[in-house]
Amino acid sequence: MTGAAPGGRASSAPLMGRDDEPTVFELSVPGRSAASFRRTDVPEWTADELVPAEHLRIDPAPIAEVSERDLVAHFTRLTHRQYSVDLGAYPLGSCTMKYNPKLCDATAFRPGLANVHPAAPVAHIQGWLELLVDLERDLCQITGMAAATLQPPAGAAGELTGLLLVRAWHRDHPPADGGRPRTRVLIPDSAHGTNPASVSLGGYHVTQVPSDARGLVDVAALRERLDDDVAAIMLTNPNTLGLFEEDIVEMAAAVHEVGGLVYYDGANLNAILGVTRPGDMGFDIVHSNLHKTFAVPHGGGGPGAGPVAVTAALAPYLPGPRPVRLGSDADAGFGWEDPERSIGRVHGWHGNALALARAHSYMLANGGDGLRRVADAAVLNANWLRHRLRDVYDLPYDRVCMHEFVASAAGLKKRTGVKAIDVAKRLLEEGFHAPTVYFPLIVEEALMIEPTETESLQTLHALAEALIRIADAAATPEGADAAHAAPRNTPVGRVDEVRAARHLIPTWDAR
Amino acid sequence: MTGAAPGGRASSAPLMGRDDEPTVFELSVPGRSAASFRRTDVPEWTADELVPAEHLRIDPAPIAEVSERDLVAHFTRLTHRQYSVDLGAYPLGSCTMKYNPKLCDATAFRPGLANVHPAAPVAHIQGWLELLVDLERDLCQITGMAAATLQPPAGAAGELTGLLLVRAWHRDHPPADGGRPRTRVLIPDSAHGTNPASVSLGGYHVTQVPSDARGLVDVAALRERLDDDVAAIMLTNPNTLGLFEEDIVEMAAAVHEVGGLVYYDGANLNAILGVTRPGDMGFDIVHSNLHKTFAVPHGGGGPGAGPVAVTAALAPYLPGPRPVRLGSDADAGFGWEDPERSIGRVHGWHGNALALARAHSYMLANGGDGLRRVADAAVLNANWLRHRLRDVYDLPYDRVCMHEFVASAAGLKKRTGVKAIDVAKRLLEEGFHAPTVYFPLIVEEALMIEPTETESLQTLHALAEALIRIADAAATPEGADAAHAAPRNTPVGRVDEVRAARHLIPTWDAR
Amino acid sequence: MGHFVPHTDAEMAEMLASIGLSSLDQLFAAVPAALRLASGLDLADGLSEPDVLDRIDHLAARNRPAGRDLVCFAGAGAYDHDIPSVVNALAFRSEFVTSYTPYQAEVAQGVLQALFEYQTLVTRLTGMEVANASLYDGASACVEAVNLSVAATGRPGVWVSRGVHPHWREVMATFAAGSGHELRTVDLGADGRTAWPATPGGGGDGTEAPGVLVLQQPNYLGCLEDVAAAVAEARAVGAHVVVAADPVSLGLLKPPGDFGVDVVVGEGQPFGTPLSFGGPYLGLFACRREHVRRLPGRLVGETVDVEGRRAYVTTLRTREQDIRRERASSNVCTNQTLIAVAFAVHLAWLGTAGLRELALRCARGTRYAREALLDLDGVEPLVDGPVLREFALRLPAPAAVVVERMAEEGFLAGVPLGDEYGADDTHGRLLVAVTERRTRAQIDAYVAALDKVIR
Amino acid sequence: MGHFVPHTDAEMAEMLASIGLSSLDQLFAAVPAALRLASGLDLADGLSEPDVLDRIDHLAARNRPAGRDLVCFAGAGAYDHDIPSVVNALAFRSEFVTSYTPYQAEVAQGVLQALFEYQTLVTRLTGMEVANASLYDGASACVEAVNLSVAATGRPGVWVSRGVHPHWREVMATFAAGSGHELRTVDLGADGRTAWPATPGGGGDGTEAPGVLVLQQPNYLGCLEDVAAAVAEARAVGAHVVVAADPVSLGLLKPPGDFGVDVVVGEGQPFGTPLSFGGPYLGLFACRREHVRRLPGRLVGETVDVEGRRAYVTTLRTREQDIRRERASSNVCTNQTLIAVAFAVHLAWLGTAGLRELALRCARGTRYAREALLDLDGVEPLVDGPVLREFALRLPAPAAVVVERMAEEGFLAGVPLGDEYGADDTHGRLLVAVTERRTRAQIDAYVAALDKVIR
Ligand SMILES: Cc1ncc(COP(=O)(O)O)c(C=O)c1O
Ligand SMILES: Cc1ncc(COP(=O)(O)O)c(C=O)c1O
Repeated sequence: MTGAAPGGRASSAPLMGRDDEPTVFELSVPGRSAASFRRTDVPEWTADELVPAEHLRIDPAPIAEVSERDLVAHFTRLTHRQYSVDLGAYPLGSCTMKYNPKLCDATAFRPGLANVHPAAPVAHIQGWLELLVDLERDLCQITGMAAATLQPPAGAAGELTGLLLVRAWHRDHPPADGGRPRTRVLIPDSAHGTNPASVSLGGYHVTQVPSDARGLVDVAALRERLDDDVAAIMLTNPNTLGLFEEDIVEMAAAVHEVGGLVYYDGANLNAILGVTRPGDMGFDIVHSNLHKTFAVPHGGGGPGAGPVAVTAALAPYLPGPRPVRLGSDADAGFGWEDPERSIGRVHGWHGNALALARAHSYMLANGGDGLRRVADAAVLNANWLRHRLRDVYDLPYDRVCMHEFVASAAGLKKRTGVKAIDVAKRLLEEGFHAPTVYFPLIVEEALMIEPTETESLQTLHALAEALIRIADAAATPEGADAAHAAPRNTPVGRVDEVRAARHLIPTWDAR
Repeated sequence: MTGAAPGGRASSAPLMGRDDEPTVFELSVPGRSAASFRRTDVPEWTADELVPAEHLRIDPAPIAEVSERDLVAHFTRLTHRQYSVDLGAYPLGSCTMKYNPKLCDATAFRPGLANVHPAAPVAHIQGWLELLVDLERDLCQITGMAAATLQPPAGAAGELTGLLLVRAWHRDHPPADGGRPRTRVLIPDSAHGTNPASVSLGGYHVTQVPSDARGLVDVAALRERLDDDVAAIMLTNPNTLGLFEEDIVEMAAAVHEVGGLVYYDGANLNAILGVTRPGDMGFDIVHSNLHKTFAVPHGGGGPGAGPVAVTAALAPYLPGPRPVRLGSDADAGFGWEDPERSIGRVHGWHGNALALARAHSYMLANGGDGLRRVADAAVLNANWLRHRLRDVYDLPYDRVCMHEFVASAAGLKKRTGVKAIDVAKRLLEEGFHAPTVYFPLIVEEALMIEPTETESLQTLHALAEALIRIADAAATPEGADAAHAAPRNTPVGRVDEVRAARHLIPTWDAR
Repeated sequence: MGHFVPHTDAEMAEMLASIGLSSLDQLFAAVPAALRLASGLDLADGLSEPDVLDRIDHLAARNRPAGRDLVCFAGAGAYDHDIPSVVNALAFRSEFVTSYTPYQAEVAQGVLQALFEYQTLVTRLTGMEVANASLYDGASACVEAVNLSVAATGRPGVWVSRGVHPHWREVMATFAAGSGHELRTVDLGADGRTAWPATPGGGGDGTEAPGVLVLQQPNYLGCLEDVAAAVAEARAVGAHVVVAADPVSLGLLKPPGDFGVDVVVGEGQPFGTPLSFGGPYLGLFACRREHVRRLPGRLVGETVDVEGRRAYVTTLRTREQDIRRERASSNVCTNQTLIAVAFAVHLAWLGTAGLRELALRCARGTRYAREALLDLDGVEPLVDGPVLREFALRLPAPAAVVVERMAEEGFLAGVPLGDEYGADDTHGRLLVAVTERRTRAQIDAYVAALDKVIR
Repeated sequence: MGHFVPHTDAEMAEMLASIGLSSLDQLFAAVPAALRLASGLDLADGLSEPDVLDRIDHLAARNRPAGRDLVCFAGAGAYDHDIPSVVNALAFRSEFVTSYTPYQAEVAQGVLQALFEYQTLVTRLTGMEVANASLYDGASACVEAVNLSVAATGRPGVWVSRGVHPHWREVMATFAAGSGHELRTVDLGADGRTAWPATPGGGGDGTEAPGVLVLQQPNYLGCLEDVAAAVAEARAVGAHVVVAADPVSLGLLKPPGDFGVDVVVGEGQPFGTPLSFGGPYLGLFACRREHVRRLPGRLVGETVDVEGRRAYVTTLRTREQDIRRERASSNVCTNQTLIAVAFAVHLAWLGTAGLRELALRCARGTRYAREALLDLDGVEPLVDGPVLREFALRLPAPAAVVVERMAEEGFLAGVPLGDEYGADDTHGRLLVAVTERRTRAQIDAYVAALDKVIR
């Protein structure tokens, strides 16, 4: 018998036992296999006959050698070691971990969508094109913009697309005096990390704008940084503190005044659906995270979709080809069109199409009224929870928030030694996913909490109780110790991150 | 706030926490709802306008009032509290808990199968009829019979169908001397409980036949019980001890001699696929448990399918309507036919059709050669495991077995006080489902173990190690105590069955 | 082939050796040589996964499923309802699909709790006190109900309304051959309701008092039965009443429990299960608590574990065949648990208001369609009683022909009614069902097509 | 509508009251009045679930998916492979689908371990040492590889073979506008391989030495490239080599790692992902260990928990944008984890022998189809090199017209090639792919149809 691990033993935590789950490589036995191939009656030439010797692999690529039964058991057990929205609340700030309706899954599995080749001729893809055109129209309506590209596969990709739009715009609108091209993009200190990273990839330099005591962009500081070297400003509104940038109109105008463009990071769009629109605030470019606001599931890290919508002035720069309705006639059909001054493709094909279809179904299901109710409930939930926690955690910006709020464990830490990360780990023990911690960077020991609209009052209540219990328990030395030792009822205990980085084991073969 | 339980809290065991999972009723909040209905534009008459007052419900039926999100979370968490083949080995003797290939699931979800109305005209169901005809043909080939009904929805239903066939046969073949109708059916003492229960429902009386020291039917005792009052004998072969009834030909002949029929309980067919056939052994009626041998998943208790195949002589008695090929021409098409002397319908429609389709895919995937390999591996696995355990557990019938074997914890119990049930519960702690316990009734402290062919050698090895560890540990008082206290790492600990029966709470409202 | 056997040939050899055998054939030494298949099974060779699915697709393509191309107005016990996506997403999770009957409760709380919730839902729907964890289908549930009632009353007479689904009555007749029950079919009146004999038993007509009366609500022709009347009749002679109730209708109708019936059975397909060519469906079974020891099949009860935590377990197991054997309340072992879970998910998704709304929408569509159809020349009601989701028509052409022609127009027009509902050479009889899926546009198109087809 | 918001109106009112507000509008007091949408969004009203799915079905019916009615011979970076049922059954379990990036490792071991296994599989396939946890698609992986190489070599010159997918080159060009990379396209020779300039940099042609050479294997025309030659050229000037490798081909071909390339990228779609109208697909990214600190995206590493149990966690996080911000190795945050899980399941299902068999079957079908097509009058090879799963033809009619006519015959004939591959007024250029799904009968029918169509 090979020393392979037993695929049929379910002793890995949590259903029974506290063992590791063996890797698929440990389950492998030479010669074992699950594969089967269809009968084709094609002549059975050998590899030697088909591939010149200098190209041919000598040994087959070592994959894994498992039975279908063991493969199924292995991955099924892995799912039992994984938290998810479908198991419970996931109040990760900035991530909008709402319930992902099953009807959107059903959409994504329709063979008439899923089995279409991306290079199929236009006559074969009329349904897809119409879907994309409809989605673009609805996104423009929601954001208050004129046109959009659906290609960017995630928020960060949308940001970079936006910055390339900024670049192309400025290329075509050089300083009247023939001066040098703009080099800087302004970003608030509360911004998400993708913003500055995208700025660099867009070929710009980051200039940080501080927040003021209100937790909003410091308008005076912003003005100080404005000159004709500024290509754009990137903002999210509500910002990452969950606060609405009340001076947004003034800020946008100020940036426009120096010839800069105003970019909207749509990660927080959920809060303002049907309430207000980035376009009306003065934004020129808006990306949306469909995997947040529009319920595309996060898939353990992706895929998402990050369409970018723009004003009419910027529309000619959008990536191409774009799906378009061919004329105003209802039967005119749909086709592709390359925008006049397109920055070019930003995706190998047409973006994360099936994710776009999911988002489209979600929007159809909600409609205008439903989306507004989403915003109402998301904001109400956040405020209710903020209220419940205000006596227990520090709330550096304790006023009506939007879809999320940022609490701080700084006081708790000072009093008890229990930090934000400990609160997070204790919350796992209580049956909830943790909030986002240590972000935004401007709040010490930040606990960024976004309940989303799909959690009920009862769930919020339980979550609040748990957070209060955690803080209360931290007051005793045993309680504080327990918090440091948390979590203890999860498939594994607290994980050694330092060791992972110091003794890097990135693959099974590197052990 | 209503006192409803929080749907978004995942603290029920096992992923995090050790709480109960609230019922869907506890998650309910008046007025909450997940439902939505399509737009139909049908006039919106009120209930009063549609239903006479004397029929109309006064209050709506109280169901549950949950959001879709909470519903999803609730049922998803329930699945985390449930063991399954897809999580690990399930060596339940007599149950043939093999891996259920995912391709068979894919079959059952084909809209062209799943959305067909059972009363659709024959022209609409040619594909279904062909599938059923093919399946019947293959089942007949496998069992060595002439024709089959696919209507019985489970093994027990098949048994009763078989007994009604017996009854109809004898009605048409009365004693030459005009004597009284036969009243008895013979059943070995090792038989499954459905056999005697079915006999009663078939209007017969059970006469039990003892097993001999070999663990086989005592042929002499059988002969003693044979006379012209015997309508039939019901046997499974291999029998429930996992042993092949070596005298089957002789036994069948003896029963035939007195005019009785010979019924095959196909629960154990897995062992002999492609090796030998009930028809060749002398059986007249054979039911198959497609949810055992042919990988229809058990669904937490069902649905299954229990087709009954018969000799040519009995074919005219089969339930109708039967799917048939209309003539020998390849394009002749398919239709329904009522057997000449049919006992009538045994199912509201055509049996568990989608389960039949699953089994058909499984047979197609395996083919004749594959099914034989199933038997080989199933029997090999059982024997390998029997060997590994022979020094640790009693093996009342320790010789080459078929697909399963029955060990006994009688010696262990005597030595340590640890019983079969304790072994079972300890095995849960070790990451395996338990074997069948206390069945068959003729073995004390029975542990009936059927590994099935889809478990690997590595899994068998781990299972053996676990069973040996359990027995070894029982030798110490602490070990024995641990066994009595098992399981301790499962979502709930040992369950109080006595209380459940004494203080019956069959519904949430009965609490 | 055998893609599902993990063993390599080397492992098989090693395993054989370790148990002292040298060939696989030796494993089967106990099988007499004469019984061994000389040349294996005469079956086709195994197919790869894609080849199997191609074959299945080939077969599926030769069916005409209900859908866009064949708009379904057929019912007769199998209904074309919308099934929300959550049903497949939840009920078909592999833990539910690939687990066995919950024999080891400690690792089966998922299935057990789901069944406990299902049982509760069935009692709430029907107004009864106890429900089991499912039976095979409506027909088998009806048989089991009769078995219970006959055993309880000690009287073998079973009076069955002709309004009970003909297939169910056939199944009852089939099984009566074993149980010895004496079935008598009771006709419907012109109002579409069962016309129970005036003096059931003990009367001048020489019949014995029945043990049980069985009726369906709404009945096979779609008409609402007078349950109270049946109960009154039965009570007069100490008989049980079994009602086969459509679960959708219970969204609007008074629950049978309110009338004091003994057993309520039903076909659970409308919640969570597609048409499925007739199976697997779901036998609903609920009864009064006093009958619980005769309950067929499995029953889940709430209890506690050793630490006092709430837990669920199958209970009153001494009724069951594996313990009681020939004296068991039923022979049922494998049931339809998974379908019961789907039922529970669908019903919970609907919720209290949604269930009512669903029933209301069916009733509205039914009325709209029925009125429009009766406006057609030559189309008449077969019976007159009030209906809910289904109704019977008399047509100027044979029903089978109408169904055939309507299929060309893109409709599954309904289910032809058998001769027992009024054989008549010049007219056809068709049972038409309208669920909440049917839009006004579809109904209008159906009516127009029928008008064309019967000319 | 809003079927996904659980709150009843009463609860909303109660919640508002408990935080001292009296209307929902007050929640938005911070939004200046001038910015408030007066009359809501101008969108259609919300639809019920079945209405949404009807609309989707309506749209889907206006597409022609690959399948029985349109047998797919198109590739060009998107391939029609058989996907075993296990992929959907496992990768799309809701724990994988509805979880976030594994920030809390203790409750994310499922995703983390799956990614660890994925990373291992990618390194085994490519012969590299480290792989990340996925990027958006092949094109974006290629861009990231170039970013890494330019940063590592400090030289902005990027020489890209014309054999790299045209869309990928377009994407590289788009992003080069920001990064300032200097792209130069290197032509293919008549043998279908990249004809690298004899003296790459420092030569007499005034070009600077490039930082990186980028080629695709097999290339866009399906031809096998000489990776060793590219590496030799690059090494001579201290440049990196990035190979965009098709993962299926790696079942038969020498892994790029064996040639000492720096980064291997690829499009992971062929394993586990249907054609999907082009997305979500999967960017494969693997490199040598020395480059790990420049690795874009997430990386999962093995470690232990406090009790010493094996555990997985995202690691070397200081490369990432949320920590390193404008100096991050990349801006990628959300990636394609779920698609990576599907890839891992499919590949593990195939296994070592199965992967080789799959590649072999593609190569066989390709050879069979290519030979038969080249036998047709007027059909010629566009280039001559050895191929594996795809090949380019010169046809006597414009490719778009051929594709259109072939669609009437039931085939998606292939993907027309752009002018850069030999513009020519009288001939068409078509790229044809043959996967293991294509039977001899389908290929024969395709050849016959093409013969008819080009006449
Ligand atoms: C505020 C903010 N901006 C941008 C992003 C980046 O989006 P993505 O992860 O889709 O690239 C995120 C997501 O984490 C975010 O929260
Ligand atoms: C030997 C034997 N006979 C009959 C049966 C009854 O089959 P079913 O549960 O399908 O009714 C079983 C199943 O448990 C069995 O093991």
